[in-house]
Amino acid sequence: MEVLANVINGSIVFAVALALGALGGMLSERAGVINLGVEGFMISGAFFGAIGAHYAETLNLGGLSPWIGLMTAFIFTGLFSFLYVMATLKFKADHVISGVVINLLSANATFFLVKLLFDGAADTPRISNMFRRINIPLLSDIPFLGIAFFRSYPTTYLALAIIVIGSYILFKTPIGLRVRGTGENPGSVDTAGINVYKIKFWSVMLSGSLSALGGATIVLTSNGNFSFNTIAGQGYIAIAAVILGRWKPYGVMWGALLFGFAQAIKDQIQIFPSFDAIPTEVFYLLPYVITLIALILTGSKSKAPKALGTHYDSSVK
Amino acid sequence: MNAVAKHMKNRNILVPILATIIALVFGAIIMLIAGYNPVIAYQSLLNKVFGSAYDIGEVIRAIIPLLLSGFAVALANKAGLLNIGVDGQITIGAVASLLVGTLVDFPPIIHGFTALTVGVIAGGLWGVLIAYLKTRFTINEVISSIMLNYVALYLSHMLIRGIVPQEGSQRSALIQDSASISLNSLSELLNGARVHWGLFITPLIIFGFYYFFNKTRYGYETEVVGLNNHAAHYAGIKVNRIITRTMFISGAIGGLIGVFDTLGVYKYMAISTSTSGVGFDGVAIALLGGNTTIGTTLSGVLIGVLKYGSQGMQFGAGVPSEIIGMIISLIIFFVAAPGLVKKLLPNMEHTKKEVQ
Amino acid sequence: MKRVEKVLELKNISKKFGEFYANKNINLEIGRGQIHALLGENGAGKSTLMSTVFGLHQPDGGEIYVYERQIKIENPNHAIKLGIGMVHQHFKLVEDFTVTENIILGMEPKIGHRINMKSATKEVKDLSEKYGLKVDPNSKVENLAVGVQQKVEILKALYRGANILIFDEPTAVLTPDEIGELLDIMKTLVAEGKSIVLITHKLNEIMSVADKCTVIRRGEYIKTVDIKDTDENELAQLMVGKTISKQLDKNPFNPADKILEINHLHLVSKSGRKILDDVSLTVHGGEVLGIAGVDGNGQSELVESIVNMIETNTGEIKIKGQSTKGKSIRDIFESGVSYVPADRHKHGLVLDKNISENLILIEYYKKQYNDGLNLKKMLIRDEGKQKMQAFDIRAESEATIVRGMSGGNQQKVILAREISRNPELLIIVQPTRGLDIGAINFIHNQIIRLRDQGVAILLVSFELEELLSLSDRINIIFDGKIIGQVDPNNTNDTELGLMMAGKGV
Amino acid sequence: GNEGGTTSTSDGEQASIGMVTDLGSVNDKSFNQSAWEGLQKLKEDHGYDVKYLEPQSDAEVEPSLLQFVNNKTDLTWATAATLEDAVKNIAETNPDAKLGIVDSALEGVANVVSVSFKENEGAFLAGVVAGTMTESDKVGFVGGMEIPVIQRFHAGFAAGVKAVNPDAEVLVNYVGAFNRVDMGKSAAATMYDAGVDIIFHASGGTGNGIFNEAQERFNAGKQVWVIGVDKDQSLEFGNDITLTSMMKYVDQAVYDISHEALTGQFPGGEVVRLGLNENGVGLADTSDINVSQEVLSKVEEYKEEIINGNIEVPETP
Ligand SMILES: Nc1ncnc2c1ncn2[C@@H]1O[C@H](COP(=O)(O)OP(=O)(O)OP(=O)(O)O)[C@@H](O)[C@H]1O
Ligand SMILES: Nc1ncnc2c1ncn2[C@@H]1O[C@H](COP(=O)(O)OP(=O)(O)OP(=O)(O)O)[C@@H](O)[C@H]1O
Ligand SMILES: [Mg+2]
Ligand SMILES: [Mg+2]
Repeated sequence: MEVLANVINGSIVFAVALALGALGGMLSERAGVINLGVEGFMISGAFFGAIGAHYAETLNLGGLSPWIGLMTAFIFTGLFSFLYVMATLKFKADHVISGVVINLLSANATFFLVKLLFDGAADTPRISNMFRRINIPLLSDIPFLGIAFFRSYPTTYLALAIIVIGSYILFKTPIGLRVRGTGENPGSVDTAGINVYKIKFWSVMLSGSLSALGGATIVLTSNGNFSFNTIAGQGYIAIAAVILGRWKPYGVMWGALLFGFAQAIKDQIQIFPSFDAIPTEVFYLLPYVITLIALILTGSKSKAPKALGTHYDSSVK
Repeated sequence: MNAVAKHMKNRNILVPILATIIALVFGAIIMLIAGYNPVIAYQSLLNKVFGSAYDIGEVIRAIIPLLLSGFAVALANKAGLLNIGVDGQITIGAVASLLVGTLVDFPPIIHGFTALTVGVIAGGLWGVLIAYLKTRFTINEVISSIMLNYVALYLSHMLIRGIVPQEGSQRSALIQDSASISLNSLSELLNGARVHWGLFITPLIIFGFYYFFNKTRYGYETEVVGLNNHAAHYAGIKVNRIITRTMFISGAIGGLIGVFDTLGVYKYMAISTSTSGVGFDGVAIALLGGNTTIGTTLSGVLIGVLKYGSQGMQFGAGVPSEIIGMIISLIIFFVAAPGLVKKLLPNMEHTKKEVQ
Repeated sequence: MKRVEKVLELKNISKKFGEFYANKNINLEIGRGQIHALLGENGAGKSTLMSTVFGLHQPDGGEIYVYERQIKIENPNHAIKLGIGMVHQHFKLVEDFTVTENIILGMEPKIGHRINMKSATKEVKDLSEKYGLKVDPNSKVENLAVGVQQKVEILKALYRGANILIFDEPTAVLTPDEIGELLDIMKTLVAEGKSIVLITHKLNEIMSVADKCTVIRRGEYIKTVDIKDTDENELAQLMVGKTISKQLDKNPFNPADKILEINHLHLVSKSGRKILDDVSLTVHGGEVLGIAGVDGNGQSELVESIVNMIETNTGEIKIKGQSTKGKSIRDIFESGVSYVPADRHKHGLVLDKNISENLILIEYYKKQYNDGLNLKKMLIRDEGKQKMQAFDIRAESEATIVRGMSGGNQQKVILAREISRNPELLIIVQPTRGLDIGAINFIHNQIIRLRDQGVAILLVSFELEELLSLSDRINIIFDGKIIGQVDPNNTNDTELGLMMAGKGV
Repeated sequence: GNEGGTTSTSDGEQASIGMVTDLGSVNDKSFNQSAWEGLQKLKEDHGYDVKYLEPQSDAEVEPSLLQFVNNKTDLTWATAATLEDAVKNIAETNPDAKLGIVDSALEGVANVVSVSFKENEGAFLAGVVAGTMTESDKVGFVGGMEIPVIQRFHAGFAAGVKAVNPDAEVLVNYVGAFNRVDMGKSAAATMYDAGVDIIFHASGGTGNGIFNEAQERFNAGKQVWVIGVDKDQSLEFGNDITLTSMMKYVDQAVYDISHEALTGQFPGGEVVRLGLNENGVGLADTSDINVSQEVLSKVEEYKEEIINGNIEVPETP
């Protein structure tokens, strides 16, 4: 029982980064812009999160540092988001290509910068003030649930907040209606007197920064610094979560949790000696196979925004 | 009409060329800022590429997988599929040919050929798996590809450690000499550069791609499916069958890459923590080449040269290879957004009217 | 201040696409409370002109006056603020949204941060009742018939307080009742003091509601006439620049043997709704069987099941006595069936391929077009040339990409392909939707020619005139049922209209 | 070839040493870095000209080695077992070049010296410490990948634990990656939650996650320990959580052998096996900070036993 609680707790740790990354992907796709660049945005977020927190520490900001890192990631990833906006909106480049570019560029640029800033180092200096699990008073003492849900990192609760608020904005407010409309049929949004370009612009800008929070989370809660392997495919898993979650914030959350669970469970199973017989690779396969199965079970129902990947031009009917 | 055709040609050739030049300049600027000497850097890059017979041979070895990967992706693109699962298909092709190459006893040539064929088919079937998930369960191929890449990787570890392990080493046993597809005599001429059958097979694949789409009915129906699958269905074309067929060929080409690595380059398969990433290079190359025969070929060669040369840059000028990575991504960026190139070079106005 | 009479005035408006003038020095004057028709062939420049007025693109020359004040209309938002509303030819609705969501988009009533759906829904309800535009505010647009969707478009404009309403080919997709309904709505609107620009190809509509009519041809202004002192023939001549005979002379009706036979066809949707309900019909050689019905009553499912594009639950389809069970689409085509689908862009064409490539879409795999592996490019190109000739397809060359062509010419490409396959059964849906009279006549004559040659023709259309002039028999489909059959020679719009609405019989 | 004159390659005057890393950076805080530090010390002490290359893919290894060989570099090191075959090929096609390889038992190639470490012996001592000091009788081993080198660590450690504490349980988790810090952290969390109080790792960068998890628990007032690997990791992660580290003196080995080679007696064709006896492996000098004297003296006893062959340490678990 306690074991299961721990597994859930672990699942959440993995899931949060994915969820944030996925929320970013979801947002831009809701506005009609395919986002294969999530990986790149997460890399950027991890990098800026790391150096942000590091320099904050050198300024003796102590416990504030990880928060600064989070902000740095959010803000400076705007550089890459802006590039993505330029490519996909202004220059009407193919969204998929642009995503590939973002992934390539942010990876190479950040690794290069690490070498540059920290004379040839392969990773950024480790930060001593990382986020710590906080035990929510009272709640964390509830037998099972306490361990499972209420002893987690600030970023967990941040992600949860973003999901709740995000879902509210997307489905209850005018701006949400307009964003969804843009992804479904920009023509109708335009002729309703709304600036489609503006909506896409800000959705994509924010999208990158949200995904960046995911990358930063990995650095600030688990890794403690950034190296060329900090983000190794999580961005693509996040995209899977978007599809699993059918472009809905809560759905995305469940998708991320599923994958996180598959990750956490593999550590748990492995330490039972009784499983020695099973080749370790089986455990490595688990998360991906489980995700595939989940997709098989839900896939057929998932519905992408209709105008996803198209370029809007008011003069073309 | 003729003028139009010409104009199109100019445009298609010009943009990538300009993009490359601009990107290289950007790279130089970055190097200057970072305190490296771009002249020496690019010098040593070229040196590395054309410096010796060995290097020329090795560049070819480096370019082959990139070309094949590019065409594997381009082929799928033509049918409206984004195959970013080439990495997985490479892995499966490699491990399949490895098993045949180590376990069975055949005379030379025949052994190599059998192992090659098996690897190619295995890669193809791995591609079909993606097609099946798409046609049967409507699972987006991008996602299934990514998942299957990991599955392929760990599956290969399992097979290597379980069936053809090498005692005390982090790799499989060596394949038998009879299974080797190296071109030994040529390799000697090139001071040991690892050239293999791919030298002849790759051009065949490229020509095949050209022929398939420019001449055959099968290419035609594949394009129709890619452009408008509703119309294809209305026209009585079995869309799912085309998708499956295309993914088989695409995966088979991916498998071929793995086969060349195993039987032609390494002679064994290592237990590595991640897949090669050549599949993702392929996506970039295909997109850069606009899924055309010439375009994909040129961009494959270009990226191969840059990647291989980056080692020389590190050695000669101490420039980290990430610079090359940045340059490559910039090239793709400029090609994908020709309007930007136009902005950067206003005088080139007429060459780039389109953006659509 | 004095009451303005000219609500909208265009002076010498020009619009270029590249080097090509879509509009050239066009003048237009819309008076308050008037319905002003805008008439012209496909590609004449009507939509372009009105898109300019609506701020979708900027004119390259000329001035726009709204309420006698010159104004540069920056974008749709600006146009809306000026009280201009547009009902677009291709609806601009978010199918995934409810009616209300579509209507309030951009002008959402709020409480705090959130949309006030309650009051929104109420507003929409009131509005729809006020103008007699019956729609359920809460139903999703994707589940609505085209006619209803159009009402949503109109409400969208009215909700934004539009006083100048532009309708771009509003009747192209409507049934007779719906058309009648719409025209009445327009009348109430002008009675309300609103002004309307009506783009249409249909002369009778213009005659029945318009006060004035402006004709443009190949982007140029021709003339503005008062409806009370003109007639259909004059308008037609003004539009095409030459007199055209609307007469179809066809052989006396002598049906040959059964080609198509359908018995008790049933189709039920996943949601359990009856889409086809015990449909039975037959088509003989040398006859045109017209299927009359409001869009969305099962027509498309009916034809798609004939060619096995979709599977029906029960029932039997026979072509030349052969059951089509288990046959592939290709088998069916090979058994002598041609099919002109309703949606050109979705089914009929591969827009990014050129004319000759689209002409072999169905038969590319045959010996005739390939040697087993290679396509016979030369032959294909030559055939393309010939068919462009034979079917009067207007384009630069057979290598022209279809996307840029006008709907009319796109339609001719499909017809050329389907007719030249020498079918014994021709299934043809909405053959002239959105086309001008020239194109319509051409296509109608083609259909008659085939009939006279003994081809069996199943014609599905929403245009009564078309059905009446072409059909030898007309079956009316309603709610998935064939609810009756009439003889075109002794029936009339009203009777048909009633039956199509499920009434009468 | 000529490298534009930037590299003062040894045209006679001063001897030159090259080094090719395995995938990953020369600053990986692991054996690549150790080896490089060895070379840099040589530079300081004897003014040798030293240089390294970081291949970006397996295929680039041979060209990189050859780059040095063609540059008449006097000795070229390859720093990982995975480079074995490449070294072999290059050595055979260039008989008069001198090469060395770390972590490999490549035999009988006249112009290659290979250095292999008896990790199992060092790990045994780590096991002795863990087995004696565990209070829960549960210790953990986290491995990067299930490959021979790592299995030697595993086997030695387990044997050591059993030797001093037969009823102690050794939980094992092979994470499947050498640079997924987040996975390391999750693996550690799972083990600590399962009651483990000491974890020994041989997982490269993945291990950082174990330290991070331990640190977090320490900050939360729960004492858990990590035993570092390869280098003295207490220097990086502090003494709150680092019990000791199992040293692998790659730098020293590279230093000594290189110097020998360049001063005449190149042990070509040999496999230099470095165990406890040769001081190639052992526990960090800083061990006494957290490990009591009696435990350390027990360690010394076992060390003697192993050196004089009374104890045969297994190489596979
Ligand atoms: N976005 C565009 N780019 C280039 N050419 C265009 C564009 N839109 C319209 N055209 C051209 O301008 C001309 C006028 O088009 P428009 O849509 O105004 O015709 P129309 O009168 O509305 O025809 P229809 O009756 O078929 O709707 C056509 O020849 C068309 O090819
Ligand atoms: N982007 C464009 N480029 C060139 N021509 C265009 C473009 N958009 C529309 N047109 C042309 O403008 C004219 C009017 O367009 P429209 O969409 O009204 O087609 P249509 O002829 O009315 O057929 P339908 O209304 O049935 O689609 C047509 O000739 C169409 O081909
Ligand atoms: Mg129009
Ligand atoms: Mg039209």
